[in-house]
Amino acid sequence: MSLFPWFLGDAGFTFAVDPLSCWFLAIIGVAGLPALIFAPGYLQHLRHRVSLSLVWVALILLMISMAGVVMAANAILFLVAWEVMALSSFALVTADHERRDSRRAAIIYLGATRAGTAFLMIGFLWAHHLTGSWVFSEWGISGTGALAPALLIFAGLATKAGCWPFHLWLPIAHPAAPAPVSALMSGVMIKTAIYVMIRLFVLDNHFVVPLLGPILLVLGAISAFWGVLFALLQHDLKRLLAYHSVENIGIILMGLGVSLLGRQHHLPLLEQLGLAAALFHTLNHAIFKSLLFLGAGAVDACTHLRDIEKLGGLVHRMPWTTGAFVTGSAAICALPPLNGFASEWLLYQGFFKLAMDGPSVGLRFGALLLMGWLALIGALAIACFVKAVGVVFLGNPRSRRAERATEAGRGMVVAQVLPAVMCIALGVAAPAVLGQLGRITSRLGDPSLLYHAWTIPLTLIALLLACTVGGLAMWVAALSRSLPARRFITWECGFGDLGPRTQYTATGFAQPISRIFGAVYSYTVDINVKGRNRRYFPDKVTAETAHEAYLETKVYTPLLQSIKRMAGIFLMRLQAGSIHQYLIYMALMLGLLFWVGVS
Amino acid sequence: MGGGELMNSLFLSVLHLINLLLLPLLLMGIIRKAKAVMQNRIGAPLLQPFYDMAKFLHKTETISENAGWIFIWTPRVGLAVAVIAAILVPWTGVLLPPGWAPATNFLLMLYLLTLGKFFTMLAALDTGSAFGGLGASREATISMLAEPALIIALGALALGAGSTDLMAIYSSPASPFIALLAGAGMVITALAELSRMPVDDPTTHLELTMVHEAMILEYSGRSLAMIEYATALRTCIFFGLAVQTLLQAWPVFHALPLLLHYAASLLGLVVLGISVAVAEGILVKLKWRSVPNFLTFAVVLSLLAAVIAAVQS
Amino acid sequence: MNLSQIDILAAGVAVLAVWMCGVTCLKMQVWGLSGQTVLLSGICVLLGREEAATGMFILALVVFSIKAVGIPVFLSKAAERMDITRDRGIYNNSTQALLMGCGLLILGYFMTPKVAVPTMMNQGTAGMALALIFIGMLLMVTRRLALSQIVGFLTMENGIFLYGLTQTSGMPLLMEMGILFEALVGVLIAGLVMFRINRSFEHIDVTDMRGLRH
Amino acid sequence: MNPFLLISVLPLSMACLGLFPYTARWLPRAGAIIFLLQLPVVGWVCLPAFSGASIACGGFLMDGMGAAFTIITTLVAAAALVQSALLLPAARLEDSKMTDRRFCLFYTLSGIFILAMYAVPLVQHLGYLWIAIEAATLMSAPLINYHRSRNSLEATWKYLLLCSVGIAFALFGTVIIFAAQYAFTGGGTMMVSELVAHAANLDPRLLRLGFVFCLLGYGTKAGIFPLHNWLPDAYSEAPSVVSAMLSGALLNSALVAIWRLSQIMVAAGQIGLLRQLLVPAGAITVIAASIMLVRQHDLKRMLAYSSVEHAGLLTLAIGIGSGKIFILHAFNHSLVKVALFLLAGGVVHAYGTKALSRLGGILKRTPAWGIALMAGGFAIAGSPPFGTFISEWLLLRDAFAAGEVVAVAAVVIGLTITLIAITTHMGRAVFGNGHAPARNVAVRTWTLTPAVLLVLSLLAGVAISPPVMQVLSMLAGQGGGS
Repeated sequence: MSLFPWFLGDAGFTFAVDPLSCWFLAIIGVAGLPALIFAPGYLQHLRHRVSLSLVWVALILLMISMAGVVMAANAILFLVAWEVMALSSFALVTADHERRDSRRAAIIYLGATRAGTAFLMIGFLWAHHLTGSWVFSEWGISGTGALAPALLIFAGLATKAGCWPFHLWLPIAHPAAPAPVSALMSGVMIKTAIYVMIRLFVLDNHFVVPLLGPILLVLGAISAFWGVLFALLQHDLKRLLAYHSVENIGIILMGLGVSLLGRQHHLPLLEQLGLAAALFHTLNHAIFKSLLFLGAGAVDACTHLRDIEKLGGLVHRMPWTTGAFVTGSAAICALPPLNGFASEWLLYQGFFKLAMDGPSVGLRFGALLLMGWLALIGALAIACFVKAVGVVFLGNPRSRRAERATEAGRGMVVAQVLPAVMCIALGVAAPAVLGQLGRITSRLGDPSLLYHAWTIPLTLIALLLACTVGGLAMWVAALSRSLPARRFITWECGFGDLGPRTQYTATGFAQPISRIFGAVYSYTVDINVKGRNRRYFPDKVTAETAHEAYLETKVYTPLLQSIKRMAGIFLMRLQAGSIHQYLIYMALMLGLLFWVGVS
Repeated sequence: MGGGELMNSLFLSVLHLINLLLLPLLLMGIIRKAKAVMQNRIGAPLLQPFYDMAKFLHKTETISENAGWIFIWTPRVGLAVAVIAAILVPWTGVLLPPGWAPATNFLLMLYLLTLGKFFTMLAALDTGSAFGGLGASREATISMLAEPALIIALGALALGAGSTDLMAIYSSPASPFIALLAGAGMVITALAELSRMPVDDPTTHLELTMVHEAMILEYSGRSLAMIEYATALRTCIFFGLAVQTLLQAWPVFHALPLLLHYAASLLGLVVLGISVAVAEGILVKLKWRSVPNFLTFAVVLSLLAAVIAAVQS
Repeated sequence: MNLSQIDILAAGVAVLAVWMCGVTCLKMQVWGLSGQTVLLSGICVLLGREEAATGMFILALVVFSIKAVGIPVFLSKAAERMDITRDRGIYNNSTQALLMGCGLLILGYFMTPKVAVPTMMNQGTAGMALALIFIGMLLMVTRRLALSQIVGFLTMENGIFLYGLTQTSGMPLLMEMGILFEALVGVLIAGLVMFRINRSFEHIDVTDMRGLRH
Repeated sequence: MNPFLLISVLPLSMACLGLFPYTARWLPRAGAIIFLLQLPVVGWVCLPAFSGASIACGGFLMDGMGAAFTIITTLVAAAALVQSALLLPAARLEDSKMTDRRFCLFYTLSGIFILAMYAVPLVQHLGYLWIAIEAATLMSAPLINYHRSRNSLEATWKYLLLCSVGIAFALFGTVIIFAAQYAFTGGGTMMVSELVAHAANLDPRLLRLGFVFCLLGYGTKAGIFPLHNWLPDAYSEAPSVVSAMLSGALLNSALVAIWRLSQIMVAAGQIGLLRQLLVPAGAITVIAASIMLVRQHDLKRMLAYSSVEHAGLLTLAIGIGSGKIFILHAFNHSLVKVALFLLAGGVVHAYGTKALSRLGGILKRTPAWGIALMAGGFAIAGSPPFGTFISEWLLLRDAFAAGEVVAVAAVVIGLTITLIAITTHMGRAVFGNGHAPARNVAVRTWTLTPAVLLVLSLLAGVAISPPVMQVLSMLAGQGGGS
């Protein structure tokens, strides 16, 4: 489909819509709708600092450009949409530009996304050089020549997707944006990179690069672990969620890696399983991540707090938000019968099949190992979300603002309930979703393979669960008619009533796990006790935890600093203001040109 | 379906019902008794758990003023999950009709049980008591360490069977090495998952290292009954899986006729229960900080199993 | 015979330029410049007589009047008005500059085959012209005062003029005029700017004009 | 009828008006109107070139290249003079020493300046080409010195001296090229077309030598690294309208001269040397400029360095011999850069400072400027959907196709650094919660012209289509080669 054939010099303003594009368009719609419903209510509490018209324009532009990205048929149009997407999201991150840290976040975001675009540009130019075409569908590059452009393009996409080690911008930029925007960015925008990966590397043979499968698998595994590990350390709810995006991107990449390995070793089932897992998880993550971000936004809007250490007890004050958030958490922790489980189960199956049919011992063992790895990640995610839900919504409020919170407006509630329902529905109706996925994976081979691979009767289990819980509930109701339960204080060991301070803090909750993995980020806890006779009757005991993200502190920051310093020196030396110096440059240049031109 | 098979399946389902209703609490009783014997006590009667249940059900329930819906619904979800898992998982070697095989997928089962755990942890945080947080935090840590080992072990077993359905796994013979290694790993993880010695002491209460008991500290009455029963079921499931796995190492195990097979499984369960009790009698509880090292054993064992499986398949 | 005369005159120009590298007195520099130009117009005349081209004589006249009289007078007047007499170079050592000048002269001499036009009768002047250009650069680089930089610039132009004169079969007269006119205007504007600089900086020492950097 | 005379009527009339001080009160408006009238005139004169005709008379040739750059120059001049009708009178109120004479002299000089820049792309005669550029240099020097502050004096001196030296080299080069045609009888010619015609029997050694010197000279004028040093000083100290004209028109003129010479080189089969010199020069200029953009403290200096970068891009375009992209990118760059300089003029006037550290909160205080500045920043850094993106992209494509992979990589890196740097600096000025402007002006009105230019560049980005590309290649094709 070609709208204006005269656009963009030689590439044409052409769209190509196939099942894959439709899938991602659906994702955009499914995750975008709640965000748009949520936005009006949410933006009200920002209206003093943010120009709403600007936000709306940028928001709509973001949606349109994302649709453009997944529909673009050629590289140039794709790049245009890609850049418009980046710029509009940049505008949204800077929306609250009077706050210093959101300015900083915006700049970091811009730098990262632009660096990614640079990789893409070179990669696309290279591909065009090799194939002589801008149209994706006409690209067919294989052999050793394909490696360099493929890796360049992959680097660019990985930067946008927030895959380790290019993920640094993500946990900084996403929280800085208004909540609905964070939902869109985390839920959908980073997925556009996944879309291109699938389009170029997985679905059709545009790039045949054997090395890419293992790379995706390894980077995915690292990202998933890294993301959840750092999420566990966060106190800012939105930041925590952003780190979980890194985790889930990792999971999706693992799926793609499995698919590529399947192709490399001619295992059609594996190929389809991996791709299906990746696509399904992409959709799921889009839903529950936007749900969770909206929940965080609702909490932020109703309490003006984002530090979870100050929250608590919202279950009584914001029941709907709590319910939706718990559902989302259960989904992101891959608990049956929700959608997260369905997609992760597919991935598990993929690993298992790889372990069974893998050609080499190393691969088989690696696959088994990855099963354990995924389990570890899942368990960490559970720990993290138990912490988040427990500290934010349960227990006693830890600050007056949290005490005074009230449920969010109707629109915001609806916007949260909607995806929550979808989380359940997609889990229960997983076979139907697979049916849709079959239309995409059928390009890799017989789709019936995929349907047969889905064995577990998740619907049945869900029903059983519902019935059993219902039955128990009725039984308990019957019992409590004879002797009703009584309400009394939480047991406080007889030391007078419990204040909010007696509860576990988020830091305290995460401490054991953080200590176990302390080596990854040099986790330290220093406790100091003040007061005379400190041994027995201390006046004050304080414990502070600290951690250091080596990637930032040891790699990126020094790099950027040195670049800036070198640039400064370069400028000062060269542009020192002395006209004689400039004349000497001219003379030197004369000599150089003379040498090149005459000799 | 012929008459013989009908009888057979009828018999099986009755058997299964008995398993569900009697065995769990009985096993708890056996363990307690054995432990008491180890400590030179007479100990409570074997059926004490049943009496406890009855007692809990007739007591008024006290719910913290601070508790929300999560606290109230957790016991029901936890019990429901445990019951469903107990029905599906072949922890006594009694297999459901083959049509049910896909439902016994071990990933499904484990994550289903995790759902119960997830709610238990939330409920522990719901009341705002210090113990709840402590217990939940440690529970999260332990399961973070235990689950990978469990899944790798089961995966290694499943590799032999070529399917991730527990029924398929336990109805087909496995190589003894894998079975032994995986089984040993599963025993350790079971101890951790069920928070028994040496990871946690299920009998203590006001001691600041407890895990499971700390989480359910606020429960009483029928809720406590449900939780206790769910715990008993989970104990049976995990021990049962471990026993089944270990028995895989015994070549004739699959050849045995049904009743003997069943009897052997029960015997194994009881033996494991008693040996756990013995262990709890003679072992001291580990320092909290050295729990990870203990669970590393499980991981290593299951990794060895995985290596062998990867080489053999 | 003329050829040798032209070569001699050209060499004289170059030598004058080298000498200018060494002197620090502004007046001397300025008159050295006009001396160069006189010799150049001499070359003009010789060429004109040889080719019997009236254009050459006109050119010689114009060059003489503008570059040998007009500009030097203007510059020396300017120097008087700003009462500056000498420009001690950047290194405060004129002999170094002198030696460099000699070096450049030799360089130009050796570069002759690279720049000379094979068909022309007097090849040597090409090298001299190149040397003049180099020396002009040298003057601008080694001098402190704006005024002596103008002198250096004009030396460069003399070099170009010499090359055009001897290596081409007669540039279009109109163009030559245009170039001369440009030089004149340029010098005038530069002079004006120089006066302004002198007014607001109280000096025309360009080494102290380093306010704009980075 | 000589096209040059036709288009020089109105500028000349403005220059003459400028000679009479008592016109000071209405001259700004008159100048604006004159150049708005100039637009249709130029359009009419250049029309034939678009249909493939090229009018030659009296040493002037209105060919495609000439027409394109005449139009660009006119656009730039019109925008600059319209804005100066707002800026200069406002600025004059602040400056007590500004006499009517000086004020009107601005218009005389800029009239002649623009004339000279008209001449550059139209003259055929290399000598007159040189004279035109030198004239432009000399006329712009007093314009840079408009404010007569110490800094502007210093900038003027550096500009005057460095550019004159450079230009002198260019003259030398021109003479050498003239001398290079001793071989064929009938005396020498300086007409580009004739030189191209019998380029075969030019002495290659002398031609290469001449081109080297011309490149040095005109490169200095264009601001190729490391000959750019005068450029930031001049651009930042000149009044913004003059900076706009320098960056939008004069820079192009120097590059057009290089383009003309490159045509001779191509015809003489020296394309190897051309590549060997221009491509590295362009790439190095781009990357050096981007590095220098990392640390900036002054709004206008930043824009100046970005001009250096674009000079590098244009040099690259000439180096790979793609005339249409040269025209296209020159057009886009001129539009956006002029818009930015004019905006900067308003900002500097209103906030009373150029220092990025002291600017801030522009978006909050004066939203129109804030948005326009940000948009311009993205445009100049080559983000879609602005025209610069398309032209840079096509440039990169052709360079890659020409096998200049290293250069392409360097340029992409340079562009990346540039975008990040420019946006960061712009962000410092635009975002945040700064102080209110020192003088309040009619922001909307002052934003009008830049906004129009930005919209134009946006359209230029959208409108690039095969027909347009054909027109462009025809324009370039008449310029010879490509």
